[in-house]
Amino acid sequence: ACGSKDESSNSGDQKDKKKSDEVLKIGAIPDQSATEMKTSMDAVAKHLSEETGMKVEFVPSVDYAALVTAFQRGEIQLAFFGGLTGVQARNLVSEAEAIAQRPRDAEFHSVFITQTDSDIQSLSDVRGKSFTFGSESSTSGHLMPRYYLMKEGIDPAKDFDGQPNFSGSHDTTYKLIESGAFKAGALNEAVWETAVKEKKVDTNKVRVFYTTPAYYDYHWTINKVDKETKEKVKAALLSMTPEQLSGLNMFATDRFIETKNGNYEAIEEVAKELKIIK
Amino acid sequence: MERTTILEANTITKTFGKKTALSSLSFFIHKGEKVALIGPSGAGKTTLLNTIAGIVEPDSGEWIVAGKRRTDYKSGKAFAKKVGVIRQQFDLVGQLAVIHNVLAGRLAEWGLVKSLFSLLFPRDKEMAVAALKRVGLEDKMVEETSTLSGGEQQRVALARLLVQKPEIVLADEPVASLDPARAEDVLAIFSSIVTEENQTLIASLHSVEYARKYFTRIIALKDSKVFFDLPTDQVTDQLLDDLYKLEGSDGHG
Amino acid sequence: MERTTILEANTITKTFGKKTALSSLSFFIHKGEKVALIGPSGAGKTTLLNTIAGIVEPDSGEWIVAGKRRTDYKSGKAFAKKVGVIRQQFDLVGQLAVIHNVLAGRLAEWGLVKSLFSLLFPRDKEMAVAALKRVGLEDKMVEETSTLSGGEQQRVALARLLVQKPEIVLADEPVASLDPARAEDVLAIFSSIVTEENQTLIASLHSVEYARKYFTRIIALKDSKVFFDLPTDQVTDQLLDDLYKLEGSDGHG
Amino acid sequence: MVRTVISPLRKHKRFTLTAILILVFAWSLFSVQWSPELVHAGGVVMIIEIAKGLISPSLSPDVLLLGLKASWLTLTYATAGMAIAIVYAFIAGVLASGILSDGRGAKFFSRIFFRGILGFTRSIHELVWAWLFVAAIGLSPFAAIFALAIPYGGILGRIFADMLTDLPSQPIEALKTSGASRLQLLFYGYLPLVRADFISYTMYRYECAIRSSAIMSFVGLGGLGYQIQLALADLKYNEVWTYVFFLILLVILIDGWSSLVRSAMLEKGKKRIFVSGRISALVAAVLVIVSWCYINIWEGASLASLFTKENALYGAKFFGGMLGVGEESPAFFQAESWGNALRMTLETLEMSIMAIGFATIAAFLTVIPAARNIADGSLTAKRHWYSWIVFGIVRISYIFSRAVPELVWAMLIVFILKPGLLPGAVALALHNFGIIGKLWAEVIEDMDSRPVRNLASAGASKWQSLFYGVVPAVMPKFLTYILYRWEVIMRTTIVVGFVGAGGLGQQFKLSMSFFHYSELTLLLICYMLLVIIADLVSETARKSVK
Ligand SMILES: Nc1ncnc2c1ncn2[C@@H]1O[C@H](COP(=O)(O)OP(=O)(O)OP(=O)(O)O)[C@@H](O)[C@H]1O
Ligand SMILES: Nc1ncnc2c1ncn2[C@@H]1O[C@H](COP(=O)(O)OP(=O)(O)OP(=O)(O)O)[C@@H](O)[C@H]1O
Ligand SMILES: [Mg+2]
Ligand SMILES: [Mg+2]
Repeated sequence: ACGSKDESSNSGDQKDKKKSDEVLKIGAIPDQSATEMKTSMDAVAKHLSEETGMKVEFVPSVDYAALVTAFQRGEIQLAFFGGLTGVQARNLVSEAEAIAQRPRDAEFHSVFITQTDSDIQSLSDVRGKSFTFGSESSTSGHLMPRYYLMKEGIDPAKDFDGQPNFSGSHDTTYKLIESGAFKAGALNEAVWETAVKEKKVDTNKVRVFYTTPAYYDYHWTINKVDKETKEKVKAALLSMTPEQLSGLNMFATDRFIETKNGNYEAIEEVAKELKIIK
Repeated sequence: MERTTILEANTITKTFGKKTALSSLSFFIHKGEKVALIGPSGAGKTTLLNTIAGIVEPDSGEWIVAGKRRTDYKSGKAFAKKVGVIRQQFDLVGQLAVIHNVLAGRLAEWGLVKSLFSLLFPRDKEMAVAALKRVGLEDKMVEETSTLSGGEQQRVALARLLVQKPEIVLADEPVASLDPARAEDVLAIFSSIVTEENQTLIASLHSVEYARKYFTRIIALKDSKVFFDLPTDQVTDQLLDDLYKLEGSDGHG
Repeated sequence: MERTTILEANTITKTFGKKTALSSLSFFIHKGEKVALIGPSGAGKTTLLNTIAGIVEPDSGEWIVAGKRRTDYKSGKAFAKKVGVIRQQFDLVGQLAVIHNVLAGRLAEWGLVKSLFSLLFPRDKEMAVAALKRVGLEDKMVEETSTLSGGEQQRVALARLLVQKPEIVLADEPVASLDPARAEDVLAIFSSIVTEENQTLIASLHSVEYARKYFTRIIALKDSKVFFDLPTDQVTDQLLDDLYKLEGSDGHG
Repeated sequence: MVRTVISPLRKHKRFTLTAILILVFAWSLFSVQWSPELVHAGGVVMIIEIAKGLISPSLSPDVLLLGLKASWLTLTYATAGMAIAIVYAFIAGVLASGILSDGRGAKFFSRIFFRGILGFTRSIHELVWAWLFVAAIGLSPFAAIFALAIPYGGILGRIFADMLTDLPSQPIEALKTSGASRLQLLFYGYLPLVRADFISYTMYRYECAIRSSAIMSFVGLGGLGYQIQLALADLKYNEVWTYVFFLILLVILIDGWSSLVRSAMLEKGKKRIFVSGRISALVAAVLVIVSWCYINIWEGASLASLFTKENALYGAKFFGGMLGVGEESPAFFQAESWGNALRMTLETLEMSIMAIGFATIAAFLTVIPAARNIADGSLTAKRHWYSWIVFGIVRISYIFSRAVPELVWAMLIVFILKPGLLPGAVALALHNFGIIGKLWAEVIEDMDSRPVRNLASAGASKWQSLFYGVVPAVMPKFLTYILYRWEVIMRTTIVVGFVGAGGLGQQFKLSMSFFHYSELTLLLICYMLLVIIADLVSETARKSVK
């Protein structure tokens, strides 16, 4: 009785074409405070829309894997992935391509934090303590910290006080340490620095006790689209000015630079070693 | 009185596990007779009626209904024209309106579509109205059956029988749980309907008094056997005392 | 026969909405009397018994029980020593063993701890055994009550009364739904217990026959009023016919 | 003679079962190493933070508006899902009851076959269905709707079939003897007889569907759960509670409606039933139509768009992945993975037993004052001025406890308790405590009051009446409900695992995050095994106490 308005125009290629003509859906892994992501991603969407003439829309996501799946299904055309999720996504969609990153992403670090008054001084001290990662799919909140823990001879499945927790996001991680819920945790260095700068975390209570060596991390990946669109989007991202980016806490950067798929081979190696990618 | 045999029990036997409910019963019932089945609890009255109605299958023996073996009635509909059953109020679908419970007596005549349609717009309404008038309930036609009193529900079941018009009517304790006045009331209507329509009636009863007053013949069951089978006027008080006497095994201090 | 008044109805009135169940009833009952309450369905028999037992509060009027106003009995325990109630088998807790249902008659005497303990290791067991012997059920002591037959359950309820030993026994249709033999059996035991223990019995009944056989006095209720109140031997068939006669309003075709 | 042997055995059975249940519960407690360290060092701080949010929920217009929108979405998904579930349940239920088949063989086959289908569809939790649907048809509202409709249809259908087979046989036999055919029997006998029960059970399930619809967010579908999750990720507890209150309100609304419908059907107030019954039917019809229109038009989702080549492709890829296509050694062929999965399975079992144990204890301690007929003194003929206050408090705690989905409880609990089995068990217990309490209170309210009143008139005090009259009478039903809820909890364990509360669910989430599809298959097999075993055990145990 109640037909849908676009039922007729909904089949096959026609739909695909229409979609890409009409809206470019962008997404990001939900690794930080949702409100901050919304402000930042909306700003990017606005800029992209002005530059490319397309309608650009930010689709929030609640789960890393859900974003990857949506990307695989073509429901998201452009996504700000972490190192690991980017690799996962490009494994699923072979035409997808890493196009831009922040300067810092080439030399990214994770930090390990604990309470100021705790006795943890080095990575090996976390043995026997309670510990929280960020999301399961996070590069800087899980993959690389786990990698460096293993290198130190600590098996997260056995050597902590109880099973390690997955807090879901970097912001949650430092809040959990601050409240004393866990003795130690690992998170993305950029998020940590922003939190310190903006006084969202009380440095009288939390301190960093270890910083990992550098690795490649976050980057923009574009889905299977025609070449013209890809170029337009890439150019638009690279053209974002420090003014436009200032205040966007999610990125904490002043510009985006080029990147390529090959930059993330090391991450893929690590993931394979940890049996996260098979 | 006509002497046509309408119902014949042919060595009917039924056991439940170790318990024998009917042991090799045989008798004839003639058209127009009104037979009361009496006997102590557990004697087999309900089981006997159920084997006629086909609710319980006898272990051996068979019923000859209107000259044809019970098992030879292929369709339920054909059999429903011969035999109708009435028990206590539990026989009605409480959630339906009175008229639909009465019209259920017509289901044997109707196809599926007609019967579905009738749930919205009752068919053969005049028949139902006439039947309800006959039992004094024409004003309760559209009420939900479960809201009626026990006696009224019993009369609704009678109305269904009136609409169904079977040749033989089986009734299992039709007036248990009614008070004396209502019980007599229902039995009086029942008895007069059966006579008018020239039907045959077989009813189980707990009250000997009613059996004497409204029935022409009494079959007493005891321990799964026929204890006596006599015209009403030949039933003595002595026989009845023997019938209901408790056995030693059922003793108390 | 002693002439001590043990129970007095003092203009008891009760209405449910528009329906009057009891209109200004007054009478005396003497110690040792066995009173049958009879009357058509809805006459108010159950309501009357319930006002004595305190299950229904009368709108006005009061009961004087053993010289004291009903409402002046502060504790349920004290009242329970005066008045005991027995109805149909529904009064028993089916999931408990027979012995616990019987011993429930002792709850008025016991504290909480003792009664809880008794659920595991029955106390005052001899009393229960004696009472069960009296009603012929000593072998069923540990069975689950719900597995007993209707007649047996009724006798368990009697055993409870034997243990409770109230001065007045109220019974609401104690033998409805039992077959004639079992009904007489239960009434006979009941009647002899009441006489032996010098108790007073008030029972509602549907069967006039039983009322005549086992009771010393008959109070007939009709339309919420006392229709007659006579010693059993003065009750005539004419009176009974009038009592149960249907009114015109209840007519049928 | 036979009776004297059988009857103590029967009593014995109930007692034995109770003893076994207590022992099993005690065993499950050993799976947790009890120490004060189970609570995070900062757990107390967290509790305070969460409690602060509870007493001062956010009332900002933005949040309220968002809450309202999300509530509407949750309601429409639930309504649309239930509409499909009812159709499915009706058809499959009638067939599974066997009342339409004539011969023995046909009846048997139809029963086994359709009961099997109903059993399979309800054994998988709606959230798992949602995950499978999202993978197959994408983030469409239909993923949520189908995910709801399938297990709910399975549950409704089974209950419907049970109702049809458990009917009093007299009216049906009477109709049969008056010559009704099978289909005529259905419409003149079976349906009118079960109508009231079926409607009231459906209403109760509708309330559950609202909660399930809310948690569909976990796979990325919108609604209240989505907002709760976002607010939790930001640790904005005051907003979390605002959305939770929206959910509670929605549940109370449906609960109120359903008790209105139920009481109208119970009271044979003649005219009034028809009026309120018709209005309810009308409201229900309007709700269903509006929900479907909303989903089709506003959400821009249409059924036709689901059946595209792409969807078929993605679906095939996903399920191919689950079957291990293209993998050298799929997880379900590896002994090591099996060992791991079975360990998780055992943990999950322990979690579910702990959960039902905690919930039972809490409900047992509170249920007596929560029954209306005890509060108003009508059951035990004893009244106290404070009865109604206690009644109110307990009943509100029941509503609160069951209105919040176990998943949301779990998300809160993992902030307080360390990861492991305990937080999952506690979250499940918190949710089921309110359900068991409510069901039990209704058992007490519906019990035959005559024996209890007679005890009172034999001089029993209030507590004596409770232990001699109430407890023995309600115990079999209480046990039945415990077992029945345990089945449900078993199904739900996988869900609390998603948020880090341990067991199979947590592993499921990890495998999902890493796209290890063949592991998913292995875990699902273990999960289904667990559910089927739980159903069998519970059914056998329930039969034995009847
Ligand atoms: N379905 C059954 N399963 C087992 N035993 C049964 C069944 N139906 C009847 N019986 C047994 O068969 C015997 C006869 O039962 P039936 O119901 O025919 O007696 P009845 O004369 O109708 O008794 P009542 O006057 O109490 O109704 C009884 O001993 C009864 O226990
Ligand atoms: N709780 C109640 N609410 C409303 N009306 C009631 C209630 N209890 C009894 N009545 C009405 O009061 C009248 C007397 O009822 P009561 O049960 O005392 O009759 P009774 O003589 O015991 O009848 P029966 O022989 O059928 O048991 C009846 O009209 C009945 O409908
Ligand atoms: Mg019988
Ligand atoms: Mg009465």
